[in-house]
Amino acid sequence: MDFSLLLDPYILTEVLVQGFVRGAMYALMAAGLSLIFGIMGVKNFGHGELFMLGAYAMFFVTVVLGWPWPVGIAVAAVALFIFGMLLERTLIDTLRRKAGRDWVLDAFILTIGILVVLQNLALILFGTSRRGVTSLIDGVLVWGPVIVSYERLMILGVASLVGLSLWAFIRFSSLGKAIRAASQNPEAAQTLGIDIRLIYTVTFGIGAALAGLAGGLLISIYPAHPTVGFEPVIKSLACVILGGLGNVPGAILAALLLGVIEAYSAFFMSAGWQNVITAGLVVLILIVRPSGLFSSSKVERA
Amino acid sequence: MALLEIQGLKKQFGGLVVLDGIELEVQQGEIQGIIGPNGAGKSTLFNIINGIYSTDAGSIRFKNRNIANWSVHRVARFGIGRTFQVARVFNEMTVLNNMLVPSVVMTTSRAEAVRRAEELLELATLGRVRNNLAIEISGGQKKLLEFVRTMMTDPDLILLDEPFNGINPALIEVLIGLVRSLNQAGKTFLLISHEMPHVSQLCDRVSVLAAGTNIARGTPDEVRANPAVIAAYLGQ
Amino acid sequence: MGLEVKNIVAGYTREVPILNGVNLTAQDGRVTVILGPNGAGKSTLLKTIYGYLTPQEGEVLHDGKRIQDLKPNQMLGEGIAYLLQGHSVFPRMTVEENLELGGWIMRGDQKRMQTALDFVYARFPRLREKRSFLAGILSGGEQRMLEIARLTMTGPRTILLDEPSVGLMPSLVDEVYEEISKLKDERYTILMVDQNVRKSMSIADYVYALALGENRYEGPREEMEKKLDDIVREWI
Amino acid sequence: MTAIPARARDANPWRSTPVRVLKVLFLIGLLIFIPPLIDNPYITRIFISAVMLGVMAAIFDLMIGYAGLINFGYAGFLAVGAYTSALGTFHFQVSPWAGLLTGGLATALIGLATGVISLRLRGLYVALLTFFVGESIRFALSNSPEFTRGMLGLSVRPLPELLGFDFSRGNILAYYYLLLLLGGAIMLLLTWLVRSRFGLAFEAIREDQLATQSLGLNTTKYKLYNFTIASFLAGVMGAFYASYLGILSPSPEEFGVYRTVEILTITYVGGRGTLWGSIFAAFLLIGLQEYFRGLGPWRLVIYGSLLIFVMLFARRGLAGFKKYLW
Repeated sequence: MDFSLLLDPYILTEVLVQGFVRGAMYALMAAGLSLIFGIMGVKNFGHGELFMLGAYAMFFVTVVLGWPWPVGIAVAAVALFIFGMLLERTLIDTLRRKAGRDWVLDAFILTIGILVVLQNLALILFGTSRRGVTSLIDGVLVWGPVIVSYERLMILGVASLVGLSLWAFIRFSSLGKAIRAASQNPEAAQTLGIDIRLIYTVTFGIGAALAGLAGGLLISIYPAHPTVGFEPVIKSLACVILGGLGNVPGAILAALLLGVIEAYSAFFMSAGWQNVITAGLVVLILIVRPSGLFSSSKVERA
Repeated sequence: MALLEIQGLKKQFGGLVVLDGIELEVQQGEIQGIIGPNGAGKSTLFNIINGIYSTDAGSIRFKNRNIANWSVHRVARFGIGRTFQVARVFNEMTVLNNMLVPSVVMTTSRAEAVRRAEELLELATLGRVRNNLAIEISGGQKKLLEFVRTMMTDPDLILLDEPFNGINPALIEVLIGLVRSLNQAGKTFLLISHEMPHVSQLCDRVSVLAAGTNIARGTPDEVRANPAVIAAYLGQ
Repeated sequence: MGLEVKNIVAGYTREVPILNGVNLTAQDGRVTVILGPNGAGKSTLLKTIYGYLTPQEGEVLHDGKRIQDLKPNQMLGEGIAYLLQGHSVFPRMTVEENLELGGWIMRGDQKRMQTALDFVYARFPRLREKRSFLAGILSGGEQRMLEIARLTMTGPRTILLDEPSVGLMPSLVDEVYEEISKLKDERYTILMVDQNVRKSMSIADYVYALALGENRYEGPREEMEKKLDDIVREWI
Repeated sequence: MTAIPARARDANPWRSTPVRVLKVLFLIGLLIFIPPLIDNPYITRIFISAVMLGVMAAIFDLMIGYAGLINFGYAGFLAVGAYTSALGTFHFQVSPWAGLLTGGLATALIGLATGVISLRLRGLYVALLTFFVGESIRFALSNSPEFTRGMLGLSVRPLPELLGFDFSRGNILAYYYLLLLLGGAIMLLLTWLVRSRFGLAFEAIREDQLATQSLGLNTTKYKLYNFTIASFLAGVMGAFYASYLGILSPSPEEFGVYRTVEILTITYVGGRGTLWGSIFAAFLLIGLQEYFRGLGPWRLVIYGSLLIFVMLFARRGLAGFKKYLW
């Protein structure tokens, strides 16, 4: 192994861009997962299927209808926002009223059921073939030794924009403040007139929209097929744990870190061993620091 | 020599001092009550004796050993049983199986354990519901079940945390009868309660806790007449 | 008018009601204090009024309107604010955000929100100084100020207070009652549950003493003050 | 002392003890005689799948249903048993019969280690930790093709002849009866375990750890017993699975999350905390799957919907219907 290769600017940019694109996908997924967990205590194992549905929505809009890609991304996000709210109101809300003290674990199992159903419905409706596009935008940016495709720049751009908007929404909008309030002290939030059930529904919708958006955005790299959500959900689950359960900025940071680590380690080992590294890292974190890498507070072990 | 002797016990959570130098002694064979206004630190005291919380300072001598900071199960095996303010029964187990859980770590035979359990259930008027799931019985019955379940470990000292809370008058009579007869059989009790009539009925001595310290001790009548106690209940 | 509670029966389970027919009236613009020993049902009463518990029997009227079928999050819209027992600030949000959330139900109206903020800051200059601090790093006393200030953001007519001084260091308790008496001067209707008998009596207009989920004593402050020692003696 | 409720329940003659014994004997009879009588390898394979997955689900239930510990990397644990046995034969000529034991022991070791590192965690965190442990195992297997042949697939020798019984691959009835013996032994062991003092300890831990400790039980110790015993049995089943299947590959369907979900669904549909419910649920679900084979992925949709339905509306699973069916 020639380590000096890594300092080569061509390779370095390639690795970093590759890493950030992956990281962006993990971040979009992990932000939604973490948001949903932080506020509702639901670890959504079916989050990858929302990614998958986003990818199909994107394919439908851009390839079947032939509309421009920004419309596709918007449609993916909005469709999944609505779908997510429906899922919450019909299934998760019902469970909340029935489960009592086992709620967190039972909600996790419920989302597994959702995963199985959605994945196989997709198989029935769309078949096994991969439906993607070669690229949403053609061309490459050449800047000195650095060569990056416009497509990847677009992905990074859109992901950053969405990340920023999410941050601004949670930080500044009144609904965003209500969501934060509900996560910090639901009982007090209720006394201020905030409808907690509505907050839960909207939160799940937002998480689903982020997953759908990620699925649409990355369609050229991950073409739509029924099991496309598997890798993103596992990796984003890892990021959520690394970042600290319910800590959205932590999850995003962990996602970018993981993306770059994976891109780098692609130089040293096969993709298979990367997965072992990721899983091993998560196990290690859960053992030594269950509150995650970026959290100062002690974790509630529920 | 007292059965339980607590000296200089201190505990803080964050910056808030909850227990500030508690002194307490419980003699073998007595029934002692602990009363005090809300936030006096009564339940915290039990949780520390029981091993749930660590201590910041002080000693807890029980049967001549300092049991401060022992693990919960070790304290239990060394002879301290307890109940909780809200009864912690095993909801999805039958009443009888609730009773048999302590026998897991005892040397008695299963048949012997079942016999003892049924005897205690009868005394607690729970014989009829022994095959029901614990979740199906009333709140008062749960409190009684929790109490007799503790008795299965054959403890020397039993800590009762608000035993009369949320339980109907008939069951209170049962409970008081049980405590009395077990006491006559040599068991020692320390109980937290705000229901003074029952405390007076049962207890030889009462300790008053307020703001994390003990401010008075004596017979129920002495305590009731103590101006410092009334002042504590009136607040500052 | 004010707040009227008529013959309320309520509890966490049907079989053991905590409140067994409580009656009380909080007069408009007055401070009404509810006293009682632990377990008398004081906090449960506030929770029932605020819609956390549905009464099995009885009525709750606010300015003549039946409110017992409303949910907690609809109460502020009816002009009733509620200070929960214990900490209720949002610790990882700034002081100003906490206040804005106090005005959540008027979120569409930027002008009204600003007026409310200005008003609150004028009342609590210390909160203005610390407006951009996270609420979690404020001192215990400041957090309680913030909670009280937050209650007034929407200009409610009635305020329910559950143990406003519990868990505070003794030195801060006076400040809290000073704030409450300011609220009294501003003619809010206040219904307060309190352990700190003397302090709450000092600002009360009318006092109820509950026992075992029922009315025990009631009367204007002056009248009740004379009986205070006797009332408290019943608790111990 | 009279136990009125219990007596009242027994008043129904269909629920009296002798009738129950007959019903159990009848079901066992069906298990023993249907496959040879029908004598159709397809039916026999369905029976094998159902019994095997049912027993695996009952072992899973020992953890989740009795002690409240979820092993969401369960399929990875089965893989340890399967691969230990198969690799032992492949590389070191260990008899596959001994492999049943080595598979179990290796998995017990992994289970003990996982138990130790997950002790501080609860509920969801145990699920996440075990999930990633399971995935690590699977990835490690697929990434060491020089030793495990990875995704190429490891062929496993059939069980050698024992006591005159022929276990060549064609003779699946022999595998079926071996499974009935092995599975029966495991089920009896599990039943004994949950009815013993251990079972009481496990259930108490599931219900309330602090109350359990306050009664003098060292909850840590019993959690480790639970996890280790369940892992040992899972390893034995994994080793049997390897011999029966003949070829192993660490795919997600075989030893990954899909297999875990399949087993978990059987456990939940059978009813948490009811060992024998898992066997009934396995026959129901495997039966449904086969019945709807023509429907392709629809059968998995039914699978998932059933899990959702159980979580929302029939929270005790089939066991909740026991009074109507049994």
